[in-house]
Amino acid sequence: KPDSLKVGMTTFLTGPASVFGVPARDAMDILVANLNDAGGIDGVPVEVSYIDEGAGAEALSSEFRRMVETGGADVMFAAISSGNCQTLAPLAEDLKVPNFLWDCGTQKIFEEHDYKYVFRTQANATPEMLAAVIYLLKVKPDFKTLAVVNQDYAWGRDSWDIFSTALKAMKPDVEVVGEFFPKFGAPDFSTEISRLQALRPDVVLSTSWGGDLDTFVQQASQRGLMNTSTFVLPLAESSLERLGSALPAGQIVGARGDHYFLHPERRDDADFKAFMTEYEEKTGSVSVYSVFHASQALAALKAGYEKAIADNGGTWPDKDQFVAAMEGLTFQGLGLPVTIRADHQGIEAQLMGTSVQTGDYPFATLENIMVFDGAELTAPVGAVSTEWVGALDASFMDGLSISTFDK
Amino acid sequence: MLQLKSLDASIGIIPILRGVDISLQAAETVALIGRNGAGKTTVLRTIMGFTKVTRGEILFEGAPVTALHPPKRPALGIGYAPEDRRLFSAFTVEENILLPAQAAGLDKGETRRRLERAYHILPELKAMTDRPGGAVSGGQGKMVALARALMLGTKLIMLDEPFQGLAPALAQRYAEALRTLRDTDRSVTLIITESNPALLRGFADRTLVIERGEVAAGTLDAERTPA
Amino acid sequence: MTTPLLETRNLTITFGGVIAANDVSLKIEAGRNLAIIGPNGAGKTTFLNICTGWIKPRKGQVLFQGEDVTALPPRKIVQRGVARAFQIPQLFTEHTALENLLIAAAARDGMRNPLIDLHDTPARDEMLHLLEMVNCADVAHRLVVELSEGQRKLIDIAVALALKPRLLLMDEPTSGVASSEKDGIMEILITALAEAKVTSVFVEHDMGIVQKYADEVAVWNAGNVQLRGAPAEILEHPDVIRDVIGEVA
Amino acid sequence: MSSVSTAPKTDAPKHPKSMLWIVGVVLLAAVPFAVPSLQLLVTFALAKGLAVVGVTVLLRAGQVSFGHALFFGIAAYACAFLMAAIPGADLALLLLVGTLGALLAGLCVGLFVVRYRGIFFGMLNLAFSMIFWSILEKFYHITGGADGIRLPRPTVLGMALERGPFELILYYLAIVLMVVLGWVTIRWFASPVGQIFQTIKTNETRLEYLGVSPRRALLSGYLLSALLCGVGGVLMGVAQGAVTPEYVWWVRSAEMVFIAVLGGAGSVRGAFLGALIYEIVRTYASAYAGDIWQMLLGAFLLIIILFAPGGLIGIFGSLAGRAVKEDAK
Amino acid sequence: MNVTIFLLALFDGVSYAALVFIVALGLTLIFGVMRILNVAHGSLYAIGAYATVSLTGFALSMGAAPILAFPLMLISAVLVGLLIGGPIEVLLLRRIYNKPEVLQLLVTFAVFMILEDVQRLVWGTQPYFQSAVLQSLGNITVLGVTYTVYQLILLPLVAVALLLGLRFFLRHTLNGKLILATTEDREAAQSIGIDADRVFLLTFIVGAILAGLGGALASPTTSILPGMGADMIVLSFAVVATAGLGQIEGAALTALMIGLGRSFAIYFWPEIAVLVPYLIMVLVLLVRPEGLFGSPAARKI
Ligand SMILES: Nc1ncnc2c1ncn2[C@@H]1O[C@H](COP(=O)(O)OP(=O)(O)OP(=O)(O)O)[C@@H](O)[C@H]1O
Ligand SMILES: Nc1ncnc2c1ncn2[C@@H]1O[C@H](COP(=O)(O)OP(=O)(O)OP(=O)(O)O)[C@@H](O)[C@H]1O
Ligand SMILES: [Mg+2]
Ligand SMILES: [Mg+2]
Repeated sequence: KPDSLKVGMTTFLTGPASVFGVPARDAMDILVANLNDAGGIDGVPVEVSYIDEGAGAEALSSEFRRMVETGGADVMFAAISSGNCQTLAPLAEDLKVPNFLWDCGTQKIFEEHDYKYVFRTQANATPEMLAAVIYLLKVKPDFKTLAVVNQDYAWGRDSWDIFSTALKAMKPDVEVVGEFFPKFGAPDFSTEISRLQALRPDVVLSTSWGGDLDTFVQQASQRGLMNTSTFVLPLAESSLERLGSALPAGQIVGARGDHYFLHPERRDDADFKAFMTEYEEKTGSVSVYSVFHASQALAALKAGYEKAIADNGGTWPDKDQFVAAMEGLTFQGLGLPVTIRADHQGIEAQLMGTSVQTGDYPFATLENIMVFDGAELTAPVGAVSTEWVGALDASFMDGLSISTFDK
Repeated sequence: MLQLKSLDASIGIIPILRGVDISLQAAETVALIGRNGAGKTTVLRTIMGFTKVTRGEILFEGAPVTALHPPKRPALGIGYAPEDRRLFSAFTVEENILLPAQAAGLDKGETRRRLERAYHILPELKAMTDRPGGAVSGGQGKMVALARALMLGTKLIMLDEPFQGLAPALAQRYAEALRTLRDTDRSVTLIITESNPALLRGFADRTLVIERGEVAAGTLDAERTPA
Repeated sequence: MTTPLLETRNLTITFGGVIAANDVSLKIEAGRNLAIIGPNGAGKTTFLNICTGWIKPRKGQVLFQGEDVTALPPRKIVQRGVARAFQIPQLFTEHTALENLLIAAAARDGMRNPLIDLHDTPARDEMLHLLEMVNCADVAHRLVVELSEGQRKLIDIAVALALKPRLLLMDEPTSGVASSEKDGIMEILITALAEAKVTSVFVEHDMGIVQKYADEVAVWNAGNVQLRGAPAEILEHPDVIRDVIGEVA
Repeated sequence: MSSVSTAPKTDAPKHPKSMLWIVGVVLLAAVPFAVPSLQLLVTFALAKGLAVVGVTVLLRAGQVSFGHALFFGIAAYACAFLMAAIPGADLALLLLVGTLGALLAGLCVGLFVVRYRGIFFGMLNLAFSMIFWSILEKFYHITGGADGIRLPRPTVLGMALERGPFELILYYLAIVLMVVLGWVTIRWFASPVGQIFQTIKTNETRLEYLGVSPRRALLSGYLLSALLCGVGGVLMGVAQGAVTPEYVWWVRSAEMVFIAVLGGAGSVRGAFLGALIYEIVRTYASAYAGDIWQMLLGAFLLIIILFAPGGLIGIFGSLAGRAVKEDAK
Repeated sequence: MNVTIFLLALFDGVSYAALVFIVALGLTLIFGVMRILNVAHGSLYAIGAYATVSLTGFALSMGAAPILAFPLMLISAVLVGLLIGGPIEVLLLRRIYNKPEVLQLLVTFAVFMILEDVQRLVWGTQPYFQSAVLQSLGNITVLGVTYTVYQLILLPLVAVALLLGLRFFLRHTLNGKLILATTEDREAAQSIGIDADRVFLLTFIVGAILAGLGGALASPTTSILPGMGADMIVLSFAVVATAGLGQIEGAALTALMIGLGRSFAIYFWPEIAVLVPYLIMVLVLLVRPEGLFGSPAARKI
């Protein structure tokens, strides 16, 4: 039994993505402190040290390596950026260190390669996008035209691929009137917005996040675009607080999973409440999805070790026993329980809602919330998401088990 | 009026001048001669403050100027025509000549007067007042540089090889003009470096010879200037 | 008769109203040193610029050994055997004096082995000798930025010589060179040129030098050749005395 | 540039200073056994170092390229695509193909940019790297967009190796390349061709009047620099096991210039020294100084430039010089 | 191509160009005079924006009228110029004017890196958005498309004003002349009594103020977040190069071409929008190797 369990976590402390990375780190600090106060994992305290993904690929991989080989890290949490996940997953596999893909969305990793040591403790892009499509079709069944404004990088492209494939499959009559991919970190969307005002699509999709999303929504609402089109913003949960009053009612908001500081099925849970208040006191803002993802990684670690210990007749497991225990594991972070599938992909519920300005908060909250069962939205083991999604049809929606809440 | 007291000066880290002692009376004309690389230009640039003085000091009208911020020196009444012309190609010939006066903030009338004086000495320039400073021939460039020096040079005028590259006829005319300038305006002191002393014969009151950064031979009076 | 080494036909160019070359037609025979004199701004440097392709004439041609080189860039003309020393020295200021010459030699001989050291090229001694010729041996290893104007002038000439040209154009070679040395240097220079069978054209303001070293003199005025002939007669010519030399010669 | 004229002289073997360099290389060779945790880091540093030498070459002609990551990236992507096409291709083949790719790109871009100088030269290089960058982003179906594509481990002389031994081989390959290419570059600088190339910095008029085409001269160095960047790119890509558009992003080009100056603008050894120190400072700063590593790095550079404009190599040189003198006594 | 679309693209292009020009202006000035590519310009831009947001936010919380933001923008810009630009020139650049240009470039690059982190330490990583002033000017609807008055009218006006102002300053004022002279030859300028140090300091501060102003004016339209300076700087570099050394008219024309090129691209071929600045640069330099308004520096021989 080691005197501590060392975890290395890569997260964005610098660069645009630090809007996720920094909250996640703050949350992780809180969660780990609480966990250790509660006796850690089977009495073993957890130590987390962080690596800045913003410092560039070389620094990242050499630091990742150093932590594993000489830093004595037992488990790694990496990474936020899909690009970094693709670089680090094989590295972790070679180093034979258990690695949790704790926030990156690309579905390709497990669909293109098999890993022994790599697990994803949350969903991937496929269910995230499917949930958005289905929610849209449910609340706004009869829209005719759609335009997309996504960031010009892998996530923006891939998410659009999945979204559009699914949409064509389930509602072939929709016409895509505009596809815009402004460069990542674009400071201005005026032109796109003028264009959209001229095109007047019923729905505008944007999977952008961070500053890009803020700017886009702000400029769109300033110029009244949101009165004429419904916005579908699968990542807007992370911008709700910053956008304040700029996000008008009636826009569709997603959270890359069932991540929402007023989660209808979780908000009455004591621990959930306690954490939310503690986090808000510490950081001065409400939690966003990356916080949930962090909590899930840690929960997976705890559950995994406990299961492994049980399987191992109560003694501390070695690496391979831990890895074996991870498969099929179910654990619960701040959101609903998550299960690790045979292909190491996490099955995570998806939460979508519609923005509303209630006045209870200085920013938009969600109403007409739907929580989707992740298993139904995730491509089956072995299937390739894009093909699987393309093969769906309108009937797919009917079979789904969806729990709805008006707020 | 100008004194260099046992002056050591270096450019970058390379020492050039060693123990230079020069003292000029008001209104005298001194020729600074010496072979190439002897240090003539460096003496002038040192007086303008463009080299590092490592020892000794410079007195101008009794006041030490060794540490004076270079751009403040011309305002004392020092005009300097560098050897390599250094015209501002973005400006016309006349603008080039006027710039020092404007930088020193002279009033219109005074500026006019001095411009007239310059043209009086260098009539050839009148023909090319509005040509770009970058577009004049080598010799013409020397003239413009000379005129520019005259604008502020009310007390001390330093000319680095002013006749270099001038057709002899012109060169003689300038020697004349300078002489008249000096005779009319008794207050100016002239330092002229020249690798061709013949032109200065009977014009310079004294000749200083520089050898390897040191003032070699003492002063010789005009008559005995080597030809 | 033999084709002249350099011939120009009706060269004409103006700069914004200023006529710098006005229908210049001139033949330069091999083996004779031609001096060009004339008032400032007469167009002497411009003439050299056109002959070496630095600026293209508005009208007229330049023929080198009978070949029309008007349209060629300077390097092509240089490759045909013309070298030039400039009125304002053109040197590699961050290289030493010697390196400047070695590079010239390398350019002349073509640079075969890309891994031998410039300083080990066979031309080294020859170049050191050239530096001595122009009294600059003592600064051979000084960077050119660190040299005085006159020293640069001399090294500029040495670089031109290093090219072993058939025709050497020099723009005021002795201006800025201390008078005590002018003579000596010209002496050595001209004899060296004679030995090497190099024809030279030099712009000069020092009539002493012209008198002594030119086989022929061309007087420039307002962009054209005003007079041409043997030094003796030209330097006596009243116009020349008026425009160029001045009364007390 | 006195360094130019003196550089070759200090290369004379058995010269105490160059002995120090040999010692340095030997120390590097010992790293995998002495401090294994540094091995990968050093591999990266040397890969970058090679690219930095490429930038250094151009600095010698007074030209700064803000886009040399282009060749770095082209080589890396060439390898990645080759591996995709021929699974289990050999490292030697990758090295060859990658370098040729960079060289070819260097020729195409070079022929265009050698007409320009100063900021125009720098920005045009940037432009080309950015154009290539957005091609990588746009054709994400082929290039994987911002996530890039994996570069699976190649075989070495036909042997398929585990990561451990493979990286060891890669490490020593990097050292060999450093020594060989570094030596060649230094010799080239001292050679007539290299010297003529360097005169671009001070006087193209005279160069033209020596009968040499300045553009041709510049191109010669440009090709060399592209080649060096290419080799660096191959090493980096193979060591990383993945290539992303970040390889050609302007920040990386800037980083190369940054390191070149840090090490001592114009010095080949400085490039490698700079790359090593830079990589170490950067990695540890980002590991221990959390989110102010940029500030530290910036401050580091400022101090170097203001107080040791000769760069790290300058400092090293004077230290070594002193050491050598001490030995002499 | 139908006229409405054309006009819309035109409007968008112009309002974008205005901002690009304002930001690039300071850089062009500094480069034109001091021959320094000031990478820190990007940080000054960002800090100008942050400062404006903070000041405005504070003023608003004090119950001030949104319109008050305009003076605050100016104040922030000037503060940036004096408190950051000044020291950079005096403490850093002044020591290295005689060093190779690449060193000067790198010094500003180092400053940029430092300031990037300073921003994050001061303002954190979360994006800010403060558009009260923009909203206070309201919207106008042209051809059925709603624009903000701020972007469609105000920014272009400011840009034109700055262009004319700076032009006049450089061409027709004594300081302008002194600046031009110093630009060409530092020592010669000093030898005729021009205080080159003062000129450079002045220039750098003005340039820094313009950078800050760019940020200030941009702030109501965009999220203020770490790294916003980096993208702007690359774009501005492209403008400077395309314009020709220190040519402010060139910068204006380039900005306009980039703005229009970008908006038309977005309308008709969105995929290449991001490439527009570089394509324009390559094309311009192809026909005019010295940049739009640049002229070859004829060396005297
Ligand atoms: N920038 C410099 N760095 C180092 N040494 C220099 C520098 N400029 C000049 N020198 C040296 O200083 C000495 C004097 O130079 P200076 O220009 O004063 O000579 P000079 O007398 O003017 O010669 P000339 O008649 O050729 O102009 C020369 O030996 C020269 O090599
Ligand atoms: N690039 C140019 N642009 C405009 N005018 C020019 C240019 N070059 C020369 N000129 C003008 O052409 C005329 C001839 O110039 P050039 O340099 O040939 O004279 P020069 O005979 O060499 O005079 P010097 O003896 O003073 O060198 C001069 O009036 C000069 O002002
Ligand atoms: Mg001199
Ligand atoms: Mg001439």
